[in-house]
Amino acid sequence: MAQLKQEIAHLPRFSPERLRIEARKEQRKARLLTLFIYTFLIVASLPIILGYGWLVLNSFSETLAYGVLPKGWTIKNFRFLWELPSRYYPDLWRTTWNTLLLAVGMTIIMILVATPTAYVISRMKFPGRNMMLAMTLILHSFPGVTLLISLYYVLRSLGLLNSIVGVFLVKAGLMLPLGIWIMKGFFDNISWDVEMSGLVDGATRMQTLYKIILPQVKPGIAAMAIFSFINGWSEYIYVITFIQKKESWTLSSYVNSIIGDFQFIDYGLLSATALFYILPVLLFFIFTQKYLMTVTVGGTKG
Amino acid sequence: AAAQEVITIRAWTVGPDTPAFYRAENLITAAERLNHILEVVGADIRVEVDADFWTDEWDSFRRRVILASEEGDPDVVPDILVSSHLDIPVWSSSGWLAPLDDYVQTYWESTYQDFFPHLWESVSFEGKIWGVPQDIEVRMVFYRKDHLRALGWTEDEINDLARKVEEKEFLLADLQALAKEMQAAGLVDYPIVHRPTSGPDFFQFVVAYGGDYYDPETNKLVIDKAALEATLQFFADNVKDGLTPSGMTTWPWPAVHRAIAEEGTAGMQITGGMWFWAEWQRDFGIPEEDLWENLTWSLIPAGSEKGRPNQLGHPLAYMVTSPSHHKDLAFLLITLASEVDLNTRHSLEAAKLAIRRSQTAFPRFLESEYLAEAAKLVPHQIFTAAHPAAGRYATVLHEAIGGVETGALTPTQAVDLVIQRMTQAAGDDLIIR
Amino acid sequence: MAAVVLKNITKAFGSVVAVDNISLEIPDGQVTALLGPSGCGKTTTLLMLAGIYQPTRGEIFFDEVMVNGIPPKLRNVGLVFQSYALYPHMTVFENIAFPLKLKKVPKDEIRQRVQDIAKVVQIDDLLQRKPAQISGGQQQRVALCRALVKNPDLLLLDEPLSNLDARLRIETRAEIKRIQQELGITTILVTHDQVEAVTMADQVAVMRNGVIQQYSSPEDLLLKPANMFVASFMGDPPMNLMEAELSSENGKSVFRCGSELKIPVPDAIAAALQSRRDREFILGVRPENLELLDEPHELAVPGTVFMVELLGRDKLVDFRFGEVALRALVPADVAVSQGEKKWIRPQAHRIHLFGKADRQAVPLAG
Amino acid sequence: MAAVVLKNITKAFGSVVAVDNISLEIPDGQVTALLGPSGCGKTTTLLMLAGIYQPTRGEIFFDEVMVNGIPPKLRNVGLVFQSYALYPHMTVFENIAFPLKLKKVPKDEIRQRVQDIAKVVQIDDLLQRKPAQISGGQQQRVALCRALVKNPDLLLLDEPLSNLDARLRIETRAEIKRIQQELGITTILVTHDQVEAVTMADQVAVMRNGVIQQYSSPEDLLLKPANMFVASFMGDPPMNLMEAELSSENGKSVFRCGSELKIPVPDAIAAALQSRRDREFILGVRPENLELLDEPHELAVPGTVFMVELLGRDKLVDFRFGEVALRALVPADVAVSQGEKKWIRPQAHRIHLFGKADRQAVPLAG
Amino acid sequence: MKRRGYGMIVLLLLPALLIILAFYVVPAVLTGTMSLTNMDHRLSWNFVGLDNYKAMLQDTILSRVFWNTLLYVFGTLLCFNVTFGLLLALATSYIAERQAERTSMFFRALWLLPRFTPPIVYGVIWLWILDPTRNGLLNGILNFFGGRPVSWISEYPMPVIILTNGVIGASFGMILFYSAITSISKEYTWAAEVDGAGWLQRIRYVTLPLIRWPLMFVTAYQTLSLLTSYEYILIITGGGPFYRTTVWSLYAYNEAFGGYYASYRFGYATALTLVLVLISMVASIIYWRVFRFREMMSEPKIEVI
Ligand SMILES: Nc1ncnc2c1ncn2[C@@H]1O[C@H](COP(=O)(O)OP(=O)(O)OP(=O)(O)O)[C@@H](O)[C@H]1O
Ligand SMILES: Nc1ncnc2c1ncn2[C@@H]1O[C@H](COP(=O)(O)OP(=O)(O)OP(=O)(O)O)[C@@H](O)[C@H]1O
Ligand SMILES: [Mg+2]
Ligand SMILES: [Mg+2]
Repeated sequence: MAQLKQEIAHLPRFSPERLRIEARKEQRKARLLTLFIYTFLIVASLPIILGYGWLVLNSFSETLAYGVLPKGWTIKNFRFLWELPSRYYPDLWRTTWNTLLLAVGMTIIMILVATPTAYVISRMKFPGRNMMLAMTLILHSFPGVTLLISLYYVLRSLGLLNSIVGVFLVKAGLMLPLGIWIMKGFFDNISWDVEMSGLVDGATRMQTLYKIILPQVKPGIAAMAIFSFINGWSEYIYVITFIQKKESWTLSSYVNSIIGDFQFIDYGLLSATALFYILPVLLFFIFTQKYLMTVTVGGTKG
Repeated sequence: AAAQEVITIRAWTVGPDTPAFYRAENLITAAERLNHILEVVGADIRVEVDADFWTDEWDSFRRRVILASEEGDPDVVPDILVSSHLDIPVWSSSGWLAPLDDYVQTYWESTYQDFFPHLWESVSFEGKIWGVPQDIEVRMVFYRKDHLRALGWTEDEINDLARKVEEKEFLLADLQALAKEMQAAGLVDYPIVHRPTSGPDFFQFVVAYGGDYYDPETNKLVIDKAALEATLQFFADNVKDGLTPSGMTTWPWPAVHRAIAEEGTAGMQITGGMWFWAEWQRDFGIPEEDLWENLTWSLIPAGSEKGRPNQLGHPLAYMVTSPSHHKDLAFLLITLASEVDLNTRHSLEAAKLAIRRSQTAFPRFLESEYLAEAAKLVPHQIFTAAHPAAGRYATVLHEAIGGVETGALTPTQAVDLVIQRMTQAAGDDLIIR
Repeated sequence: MAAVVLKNITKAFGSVVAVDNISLEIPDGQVTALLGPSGCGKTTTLLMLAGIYQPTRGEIFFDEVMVNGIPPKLRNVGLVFQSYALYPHMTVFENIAFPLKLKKVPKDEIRQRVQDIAKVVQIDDLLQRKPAQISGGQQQRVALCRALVKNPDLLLLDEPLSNLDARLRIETRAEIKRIQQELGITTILVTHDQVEAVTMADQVAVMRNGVIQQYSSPEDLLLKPANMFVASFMGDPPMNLMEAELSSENGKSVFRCGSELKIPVPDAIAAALQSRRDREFILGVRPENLELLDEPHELAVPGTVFMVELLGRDKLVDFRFGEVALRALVPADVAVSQGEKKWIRPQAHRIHLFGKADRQAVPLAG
Repeated sequence: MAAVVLKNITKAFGSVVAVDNISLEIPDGQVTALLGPSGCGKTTTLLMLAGIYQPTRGEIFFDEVMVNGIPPKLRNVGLVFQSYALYPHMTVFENIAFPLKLKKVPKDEIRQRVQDIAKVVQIDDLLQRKPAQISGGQQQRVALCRALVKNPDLLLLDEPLSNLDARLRIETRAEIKRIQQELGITTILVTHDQVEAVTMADQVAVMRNGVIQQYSSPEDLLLKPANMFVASFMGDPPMNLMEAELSSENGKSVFRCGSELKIPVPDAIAAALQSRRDREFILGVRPENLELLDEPHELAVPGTVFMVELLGRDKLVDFRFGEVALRALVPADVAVSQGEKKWIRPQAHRIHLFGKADRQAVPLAG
Repeated sequence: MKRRGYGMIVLLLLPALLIILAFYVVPAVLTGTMSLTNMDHRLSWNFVGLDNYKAMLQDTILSRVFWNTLLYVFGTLLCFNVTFGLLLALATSYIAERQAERTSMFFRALWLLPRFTPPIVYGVIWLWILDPTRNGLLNGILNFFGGRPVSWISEYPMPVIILTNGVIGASFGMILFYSAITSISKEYTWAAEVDGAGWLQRIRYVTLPLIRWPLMFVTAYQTLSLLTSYEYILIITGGGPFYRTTVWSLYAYNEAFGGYYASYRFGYATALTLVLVLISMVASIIYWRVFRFREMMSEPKIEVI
């Protein structure tokens, strides 16, 4: 103790002068850091800002001079909202409806499948529990898109070709690993005491799941819903592969068709369609993003 | 009117170039005409066409056809398909198409005898006709006239270029020399550009260097090592001399079009297609006068004494699927859609050649100076091989060109690559010489 | 109400033995406390009684019925967690009503019963709030209501007071005690706080490392600790404990504690030890059982005051004898100050001795 | 070391005023406690001193230097959180070494200093463990080491003992006190536990709703509470408080408390109240200041024992007079049982009176 | 009792098991079988034994593709999906901490935008930015300053696909890291400040170690995602120039469907796919072990079912 006292005796002591100088230095450092961070964010985001800015400008202008500068304001690029680009396009609203069906269907399947699975993995005791989680990671290593042909055969034998249902089932299957990880993270964070309370209060395990656990993982379900909705909304390759009827098209096929074999360069129409396509998810996101920012992958903290 | 039975004929057609939409539209018009006749004769059936016009990519169109055909569901498989004649060997040998000889025979006198005879070759496979030629085009070289003028060429000299090419007075080496002049004069960024994507066009250079890619006798693909290497050397040299950008195979299509047609930052497009004329007007909004003012074209020049100048045609054809319940009607519609006036409006809109003799005398066709001019190249037409692996061959050749252009491969190595890949793909159906 | 019996209960989690072969008989209608330091297996025992954990070995009986394997919902126990474990998404009303809802009690009756029980603990004006909107003390009462509303046969309380501040703790202690007495529910109270155990329970089981150390009335825990652990665990401030060697000096028996302290042995104790062979013990005496005298006394030890600490209404007086410390607790108004010389006399019948090897209490007459 | 002065400090979070215009002078080298119920603004005050929160209004001085706006890293304070906030991914050694590492102290010196300080609190054999692998008490000492190792000018302790069990609490209390005294560091201790405040601090500031109620020595808090809140908050068991009307009966002054209790007024108090106009007060007397007599006495009130509760070494004896309860605390060995009749006598100089309206202490002579 | 309990587990797992069976197990078996055939556009099952695997050994392009894949996967992962995602999360949480919650949200939404955008549109945006003529953004800017247009895609093919994929990939890490960072107990932050840590030191010594689970998860999960992704490469470079950006999955895709005249070598393509599955599975097992993901599983406390 005495030694300790001696040791600390020669350390620099509290001095107003030093304090003031250092405080000023710290303040300058803090201001620089803030400046640096904003600069970083803005510079790093430039491609996105410019790219999407171009998209917006394009959609409201007649042409772009030098491909960059918009000339002549117009809303004619949005004419697809009230007329078909040609008679070979399916109805826009029907296509939109199909897209919605796909995205919502996939979201629902994800919730119905990933939630109970994650619950079991997170909170039930049974042999092979670790295996299950390991397996979800391994499942993710299946390159879904290159299994295209096999999936085609599977859907064919299930009689699900040419239906949105088939597509969203496949999509949900491929997103399952992510859904399980996200939901597991949320289930992990629920207090065991609360679930035990439910049991003691006379609930079965199933009842605790419905009445006590699920209401508490709503943010998780919301987060997962956002992920799957967005994923389903922008799906292209499965739609175009498993759905041959144009009536069952979704917006992605619509946009692809407008862009064509990269030979079509009506950027105005393209941008307008793309905007129309992005807007719903963007709105959806803005209203739900607070849930997205609560996603954890679980595990005990620390 | 009495109770009518309405028969729906479904057709899948493909652009993907948007001006080609009459491939679908003509069927619809044909149905209207047919219905008119049916009404006049008091028949109690009517025909309705449910037509699809694909503007997404070729590969997704083909995938769609293949998967639908494999599924074989008559509710999904269309009655009529429009696709490349190259698909005929593949699809017919899979049993997805109906042979059309009898039908063609039926309407021979009224219609089909009028078709240019050589077109039937392109739609035949193993002795049967599987398709009705729908259009045909010319693939040639486009030159910027303004640059030629800037190099001091007179109008006469410019107008004489096509002839010089045809008569082998202007070879690929001269084309390279011309490119270097443009380059030196600072007129262009890159004097020579070509299509970025794979396509049959590149076989033209093999022919230009005196080689061959297909042996119709044995129905086998041919790899002519010397001509192939010369072709690859040509592309390699262009890049080495800075005439072609080394990443040409990664350019987006619109950039190529703009460079040659709109801005003139390129001097020559050596894998041009005559239908570009339509796209440039319709999609890029360039007035036709400007095109006339700035562009001229020729055959692909010969590369060597042995070689020959040429242009390639890649016919598209109407096909009837084998599961179709209404093959007769489908074919009737195809026949009606191939009427001179209908096919001509397609030719005009999409800038394609005539497929019928009488078309060339058809007033509206004659009105088009462009079509008339382009049609002059027809005698030098070559076709893509009618072999199931021909598509693969085109892809491999394009790869090899990409390889030499980026410097990843020497022309010799590239030839080896082509041989290796084609041996894998075609097996015994390959002659290497 | 139910009498509960645990027979040779062991609970192991993998290689960790949380509860080690314990047997207990818990009488009907009384409060029994499980007392012990953190990690000693109290909660584990409780959760076995609730049916959440299955014992690894042994049997649990409710009123002579073996309940091993019977799921919690059939056991009719009420459980209050240390964390309260209120359902965060339900209002206070819904929380309390939950067990009744599961039993399909009619709505009107639920409302009536919830309101009645809420009135008892004075939270009837909070029923529409969510748990996050009420204070810790109120949450505690909600948890209690939820456990009581279904008329459980057995009430289990897991450290029910540890989250409350001193004042609330005292009030709630009385409250629980009152309700328990009124309803006469068999109650098991888990705590690490000896004051809580002693004031609330009719009998206390002291646990350590999964083993029961002593099971007796609160008084006996203080007055007759069965072993050194219980002796040291009970009492605040803690008992003075030191190694002591019985020897004799000038014909008198003394305990030699370290090099500087010699405590005279009262005759009764000397007599009781006569029959024992071992001479080395642990001697324990509680600070409140040390009297401070101003004058010498036959059974007293002289010492100089090392430090004085005021503990509310008492004073803790610290003496040092070499490495051995003796602390005495005296009323705050006793005048004593640092450096002063005092005579310290342990109350004879409050001296505890433990075997040096086995640390078990040495029986002393009386 | 530093003397700390808070001048009219206010801290508001949005519309919530957590700390409301407080002023304090904290002397150099001493221990000052901030005591108050949950949510009264203690932690907020502490965090302002550490520099983590900026005061909304007012100024903080360290040794006459205004430190508002100076970031925590320059203030050289040591802070021990209630939850300890040990970095879970670092070993004990790394936790303690962290502040030194940030100061770029050479490695050898770091090792030396960490070992020295760890030895002081006896955790030198735990240095390689992770926080999750040591007990709460040990974690607490690690947190203390981390705060002390950089030789802070000011040591801030936020409820440092609340997570410990009774026994550990007592030991750690002594430990902290000893270290503080030896190093002479100005220390501010935040607690809601009055025993902790009273035993450890040289002076105590009692807070409530962000306002300081009384700032004085621990003795004065108990003996001279400034208002009713302090009186009721301090002391365990809590002070008996009841409305009392000064009136006279048979020529003697009495306090009428409710309908059934009349407490005779000692003369000194009667004299002190003479000058006041108001007759209604709150009367307070601590349970330990009520004597139980077996016989009548002039200043005693007769009553029947309603309930007896054993609190360790004391007994709490509960009397009821209608709606008014009186609790007396007597040593455990005093014989008293339910239903017995006793005379209760408040110690005259331990009676507290508060104005009925303002709840401020009424000055009584002495 | 026990049996009834497992019944519930089976019931809850059933949907997932069915989906896994239908969309993973069966296709995997089919793919395995298909890889033993020379299936082409005719979709007929002609068994040719291990020919496809032998062909793979002779495929001279494949080694190039393999190295491309490694470069692409780890380049994108390390530069963007983890590192850049982390930087974004740190930067936006720094801003949010300083009462600019809305600005922070704006940037986060901005970075999620590419993820919401249909791939083709996203591709078109980049094709515009990188256009080799003056009509592109970059070349337009270069031109403004008098530079010659650069053919970005062919000159820097690998950086281009890493960048374009990374801009999308970063948002996944950003979301997970951001929520992990904001859920770190404030007391650790305060303790570090009092201990004398600046922002960077706090990140280095406190934040990063505390978000190690998300860091490891994103690393593992995104490795696998990248191994199997090719969509954006297909759109932006098509795998060129001359295979310089062809990754394994794109190669398999091209063998099956790609090109002006698709190859339709389904037998060979599925054999390639299967090898990719094996590679990814090995990767996922390695990650599972090395990152000790097992420790993310805490033992369930309730023993009744
Ligand atoms: N689910 C579990 N898995 C493994 N070990 C456990 C588990 N639950 C408890 N333990 C261990 O068993 C022992 C007893 O735990 P228990 O929770 O019963 O203690 P406790 O007496 O309630 O302690 P506290 O006062 O800290 O709540 C401890 O060592 C604990 O680490
Ligand atoms: N960041 C904050 N935002 C809003 N209100 C706050 C914040 N921090 C504290 N408060 C409020 O300020 C008041 C004082 O809080 P503080 O944490 O200082 O209390 P405390 O005395 O430390 O209480 P405890 O004993 O519960 O720790 C409380 O009402 C609290 O709800
Ligand atoms: Mg416990
Ligand atoms: Mg606090």
